[in-house]
Amino acid sequence: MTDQSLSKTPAIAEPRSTSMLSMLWRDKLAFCSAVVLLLIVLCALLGPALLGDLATSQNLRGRNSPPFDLARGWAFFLGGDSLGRPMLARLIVAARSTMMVAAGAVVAALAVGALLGLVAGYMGKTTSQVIMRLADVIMSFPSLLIAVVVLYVLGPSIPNMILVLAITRIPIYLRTTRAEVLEVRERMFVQAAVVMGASHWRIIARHILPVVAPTLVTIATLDFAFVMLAESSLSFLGIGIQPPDITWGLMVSQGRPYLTTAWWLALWPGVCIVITTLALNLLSNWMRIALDPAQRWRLEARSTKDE
Amino acid sequence: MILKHVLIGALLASSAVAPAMAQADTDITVVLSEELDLVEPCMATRSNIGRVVLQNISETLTELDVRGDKGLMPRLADSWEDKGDGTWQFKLRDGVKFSDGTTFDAADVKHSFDRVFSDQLTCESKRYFADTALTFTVVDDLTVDVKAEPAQPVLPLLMSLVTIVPSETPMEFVRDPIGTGPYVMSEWTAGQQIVLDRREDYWGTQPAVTKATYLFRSEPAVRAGMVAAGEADIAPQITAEVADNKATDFSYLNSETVYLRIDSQDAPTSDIRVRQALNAAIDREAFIGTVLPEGTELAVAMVPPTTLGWNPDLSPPAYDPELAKKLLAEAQADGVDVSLPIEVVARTENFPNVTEVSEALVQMFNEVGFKATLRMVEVAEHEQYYSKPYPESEGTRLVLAQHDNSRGDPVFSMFFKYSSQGTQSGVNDPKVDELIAKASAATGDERAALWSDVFKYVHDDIVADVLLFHMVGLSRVSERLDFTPTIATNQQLQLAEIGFK
Amino acid sequence: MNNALLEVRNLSVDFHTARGTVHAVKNVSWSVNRGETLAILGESGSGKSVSASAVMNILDMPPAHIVSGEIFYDGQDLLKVSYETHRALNGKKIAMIFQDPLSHLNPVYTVGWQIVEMMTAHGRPADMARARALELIKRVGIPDPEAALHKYPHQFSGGQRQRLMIAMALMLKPDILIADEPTTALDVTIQADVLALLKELQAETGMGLVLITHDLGVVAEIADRVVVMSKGEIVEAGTPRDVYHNAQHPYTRQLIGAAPGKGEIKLLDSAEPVLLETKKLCKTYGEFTALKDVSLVLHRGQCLAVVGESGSGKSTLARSILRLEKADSGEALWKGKDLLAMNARDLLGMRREIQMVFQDPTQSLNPRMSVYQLISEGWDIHKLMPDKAARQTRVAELLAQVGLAPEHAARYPHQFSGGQRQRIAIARALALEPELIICDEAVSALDVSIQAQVIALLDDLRKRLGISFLFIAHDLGVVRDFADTVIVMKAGEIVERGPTRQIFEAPQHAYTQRLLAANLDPDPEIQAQRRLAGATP
Amino acid sequence: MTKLIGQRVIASLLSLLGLMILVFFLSRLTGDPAVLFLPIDATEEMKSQFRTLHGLDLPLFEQFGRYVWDLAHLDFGESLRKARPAIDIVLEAYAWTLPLAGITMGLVVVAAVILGSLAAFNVGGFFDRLVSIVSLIGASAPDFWIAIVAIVLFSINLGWLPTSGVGTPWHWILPVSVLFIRPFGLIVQVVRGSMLSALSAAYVKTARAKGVKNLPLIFVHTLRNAMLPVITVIGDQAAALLNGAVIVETIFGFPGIGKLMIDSILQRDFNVVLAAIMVTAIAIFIMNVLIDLAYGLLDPRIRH
Repeated sequence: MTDQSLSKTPAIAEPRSTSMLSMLWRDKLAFCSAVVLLLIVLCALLGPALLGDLATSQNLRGRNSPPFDLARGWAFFLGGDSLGRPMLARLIVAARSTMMVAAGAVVAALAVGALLGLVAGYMGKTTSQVIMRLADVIMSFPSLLIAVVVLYVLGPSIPNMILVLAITRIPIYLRTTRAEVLEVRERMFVQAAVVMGASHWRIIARHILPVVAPTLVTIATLDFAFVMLAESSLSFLGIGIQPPDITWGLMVSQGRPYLTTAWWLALWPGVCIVITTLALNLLSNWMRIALDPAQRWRLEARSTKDE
Repeated sequence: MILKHVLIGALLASSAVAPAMAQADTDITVVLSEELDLVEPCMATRSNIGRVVLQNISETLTELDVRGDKGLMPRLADSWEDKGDGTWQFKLRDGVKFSDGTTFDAADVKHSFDRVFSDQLTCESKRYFADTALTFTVVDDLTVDVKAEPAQPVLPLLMSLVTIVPSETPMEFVRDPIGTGPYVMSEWTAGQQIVLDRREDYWGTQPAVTKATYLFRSEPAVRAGMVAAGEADIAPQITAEVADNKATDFSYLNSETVYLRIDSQDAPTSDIRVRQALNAAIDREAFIGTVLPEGTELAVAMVPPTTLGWNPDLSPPAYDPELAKKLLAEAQADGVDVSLPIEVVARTENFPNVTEVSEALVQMFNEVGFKATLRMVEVAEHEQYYSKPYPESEGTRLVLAQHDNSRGDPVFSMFFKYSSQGTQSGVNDPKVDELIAKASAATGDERAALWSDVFKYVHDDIVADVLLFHMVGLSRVSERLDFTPTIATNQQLQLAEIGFK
Repeated sequence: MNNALLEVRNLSVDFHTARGTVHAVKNVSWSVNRGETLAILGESGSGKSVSASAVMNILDMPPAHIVSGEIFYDGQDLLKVSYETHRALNGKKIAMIFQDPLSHLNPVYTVGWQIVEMMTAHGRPADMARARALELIKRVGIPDPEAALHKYPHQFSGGQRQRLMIAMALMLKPDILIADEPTTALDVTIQADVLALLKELQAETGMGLVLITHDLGVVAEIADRVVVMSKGEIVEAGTPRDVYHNAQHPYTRQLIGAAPGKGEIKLLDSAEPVLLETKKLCKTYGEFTALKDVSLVLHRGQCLAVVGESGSGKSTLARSILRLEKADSGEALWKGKDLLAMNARDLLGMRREIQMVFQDPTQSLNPRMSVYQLISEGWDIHKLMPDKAARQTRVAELLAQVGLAPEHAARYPHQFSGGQRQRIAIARALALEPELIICDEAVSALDVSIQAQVIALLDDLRKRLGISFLFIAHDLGVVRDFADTVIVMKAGEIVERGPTRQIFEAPQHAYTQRLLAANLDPDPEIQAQRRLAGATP
Repeated sequence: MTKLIGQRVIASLLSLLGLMILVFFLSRLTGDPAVLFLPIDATEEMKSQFRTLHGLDLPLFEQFGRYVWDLAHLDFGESLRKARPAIDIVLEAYAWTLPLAGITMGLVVVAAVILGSLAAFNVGGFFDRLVSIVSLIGASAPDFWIAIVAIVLFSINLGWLPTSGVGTPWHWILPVSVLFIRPFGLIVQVVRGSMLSALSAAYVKTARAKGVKNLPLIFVHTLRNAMLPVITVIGDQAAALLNGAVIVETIFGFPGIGKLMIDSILQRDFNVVLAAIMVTAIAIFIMNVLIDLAYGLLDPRIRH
């Protein structure tokens, strides 16, 4: 069936001038996702500085004001919360901590997990076994207990919450990385590098990591949502982020008593989480293709019907 | 998913399977907020155990009428008298049988107290006799002398806190409580339910409820919903947000008092003007009907108004931010560093909307110029800040706490909260110590007057703390029941008081 | 032509890809009759399988799209019948077998289940199917048919799997069998057996056989008629003999010309000093002996070929020399120094002097590196040529040397064809100016015409740069054209060694003789003579 | 195979030991159970009596030594709060969690496999997109939010289902449905991806050439091959459920291990926490072995 590979590209391919940006533009869904995420990042960067005061200005007698009413100004377009603070402003301000917690936990878990996974996959059996047993221990260690230990010993703060969530997510990256490394290190091009005399470090950094990275990035984007939800659950159980810190997860959890009377308190932050997750997923699908030279042509091509 | 739910729902509806439980008309179901760890009579002062055990399974010698003005009433004791020299004699009710068939007598009383003081098990009620040594003398089967050292003027009242168990009860926590009460526990499935059945050989009037099933759900919306859906009849402790039905939802003062404990040993709160400023900074009225339910009362004392010696002349500090700012400025002028940080420490899940209350308090403090921050902690950590020894801090911490005294006498509160030796006290004032000691030892009207003085002194003269609210409890009661929850519902839930319409 | 059993008429199929439309086949017509064997010959990308896939309705649509044409079987146009009608014909009237039986057999079901399913899927009772399956498994020569029914595909050898595929295809006694490269992945001796089996079965059942192949030898051996395809079109048609000797189309002529094993045999010049010498290399994997006392000598400028069938240990030999595997015992002397015991510094030096070209360039080139990065990586590793401009110049030179253009440096491997990729791999090997290049089946994945070009390139490098080669291959034709000394391996042992001419013209060992006999000659007449010669003894 | 399982048992015992040590000491960092068991105005004497009774006044290493000694006799100690053997409490909770996790995972697997396979077969089509979007949104909505909304909607407003509890089969519908959402969202994606690549495998072509019908083609020929990566994810998700569905159990008053775990952690009931974690770890280990067996069952290449 050697000649079935008709999708094999002709030798003369179009020059690689297409920039990432225009590739992004070709995939409309991914483009929208990128815009949404950019907006969220902007909110996270600028929100607290611009709207910090507005988001904390309470009005006990004007609490739970319903959404879609512009009488009290744009900030109340999505309604007011249980202390009369504008939901919209709070959502924008909360973007920072939410992103810090989620990104911090994911990046920390990714870095530690990938590093340990690379070592476990590349090194000998003993090292690998020790690391894998460690991962087992972490995996069976309930995150609730980690949360309580960290929060009791170190106090409830955003960095500590990042620590808690990062610890619980490490095994995912560790196991994935190890499994991939075990497979990739047997690939021909790694052996070709060995034959050329490449050092271990070079093989890991130049040959194995780039192949493993897309998988890790994909997991990380999915994990982003998981971490946001986990943080929310911990808040629900009373061992998560606590006011005056504010995250979307905490807002959902705080809106819980008002589900029947003031649905918007829990809905909007929930919608924010869902939108972020969707955007990240779509973008990561795009990124997997865009970062892979063998697949990039799908985005460089004129037609986008197969997006 | 939605589609799936609808399909299942439609299926259910069409096959007309109503999930309502089959039960007799006089059986009721109570849904509590947390599961019982134990059903041990000597732990009945813990409120969730008390709601099941107290006066339903196990009874006490005396009983306090916290609603009305009947004061202390006989229960298993017919009468009592002060024999002087710290000794009280109790005459016991005749013809009372435990649910295992044995007869109630003085030896049971003695054994019940032995259990409380035993070092083999850790009974809660022991704390009420902290510095009092009790000696029990069985005079005859139905008479017992109790000698307290030092003399304990409220000993008959304390008797309302200790449940009586048969003398065969072992010196360990039991799982099958035997009592003299109108009900007997017939089933306890851990994690699911506890069932009480009415006894036919109860000494008193037969109650209307024949069987009570207790369920446990931590989510207030679920508890309220269960009553609405007919799955339960009584749901104590629901929140204002879910209490949306005037016909079934009752609110009542629940004997809990919310306050901010000030540590007067710390700067800047060692200065009385700073403490006054804290009080003046709070718009207490704004909380009521918003984050706290309608009916919440402003507190002027650590105990609810039904308590002996409660001082009606005291009035809550007015909301006056200007005054607060002025007081702060004066203090600053005298060299008090009012810019020191103030951390408000509050406990998650302490009471409904505790987070909102705390956030609002901090905001109010900051509006008059304090440098306040909020720290929400879970129960174990809160305890560290609440009880002595207090951890060091830069500036000071204000601990938001809720105190419950439904016992009718301030003695259960004042020492702990205001004496220099009190475990949760932020006060170190010899005069307070002296006033409390005097009041604790006094009896009758003198006792009431002395307690009034203590209340006035700590509230007006030294401004010991920031008293906030007497809290309101909300319970949902099915319309088929003739039952009105009251202040007593917080500690117990006497099935005998429940009737049917 | 009207009474042909199966007839494809003016078939055109397009593939719609994101890069635009590819005309996979254009106006293709062929037919096959009962008892006849039609070969469709073509290289990769020629579209030789497309029409067969269209017959079976197993083209992926999209991206494929049938533009025009008709496929007549039994009076009906298969392109117009309903899906269900077509499905009912598949397997029952027209069956198909494929190149790689391991991946074409479902790995998680027993062979028996899969063979029986051929009948149950068409509504036959299971017990009848089982009896027929047993009969056929026996017929195709699988030992212990009863046990074979309960085994899984991976428990058979490659040749046995193809026999099982054939048994499966014949379950319902189809009128036509389409065989798509049925012997390509098999060793030569097994290839011969399978082709013989197909012929026998055809004689028994009288079915029409459509054989798709890239191998002129296979055509010469089995076909009654042949159509040659190039770039989606039929460029030549006729009997194998006509086509071989009187090719009209330039493409056909080029294809025939490129067939290996026709050039002049080289002579050994052993005056040069010894570069590499192995002494009694041994390697076992558990029970399996991969290498047993392998000793060889390679002189500077020499090309030493190691031939053998799969599992003979020839790749393990290369990997052991390069320390990709750890040999159990023995020595490998590189310029007199045992490279199996080298320290890290010497090893790094050795890694510069010996380079390797792997079988499959798709896998041996990191897909995430550009050609420039791939070629210059060796310089990074060995800290050579720090000057960036010099590097760019050198990369351009190397690309030119292997027949690519300098602007290719910025591209990625997937943008090249298989032959081009292997050139990149060779350029990468050359970048470090090695003294020895080990080629592990370096040309076996390539089409014949490209194979010829690559061999020519290697030969040129050897002449110009004096590079030595350790050339591992299973294709005797290529070895004959390129090597000057040959080692024949079987089951981890060297069974015969000697100059190329001696091995090819006067093989001593029976195994070598068998190998040579099984090797199909592209010339139908020679092949016919051999067949006769083979049939007599 | 037995040798392999033996190795796994030893490795798991090591992990279990590490886990026990870690949990034992870390949990004791989180404060004094005495202050939580006793009321706030309990005297210091009562607190120290409580500690003495439960051996909490001993040096930490002696406590650990005693614990290990008891454990060697299969005694997991007593619950500090419930005055019962910790292991009894944990096993009782497990009796609820196991069926909950089992039923949920069973439904998830069946639904995800069917819908994911059909989506893969219909790749790019309307059904495919619908499945993707719905699963993604379902998987990223906070579960306590869904749980409470479901109770309000189906039990209180519509009155179709009981709000909570465990009495009848009807009681299980809501908790199972809420628990269903997230693993379903994840697994359906994995099934789809795995089926996509399996459907392009060569043996599918063979099956089509044999004239196999579409349904057996998808569910007999392809699915079994596509299940291998799916099984791994199923294992991870099942492990998460075995750890207890804390939120769902809390809201629905379901007496499972998750609720027990959070309660005992918050109340510092150390022995119950330890017993719960170890029993969970053992359950997860058993499940992993089962998953390995499932691999072998699905794929003969692993078996041989």
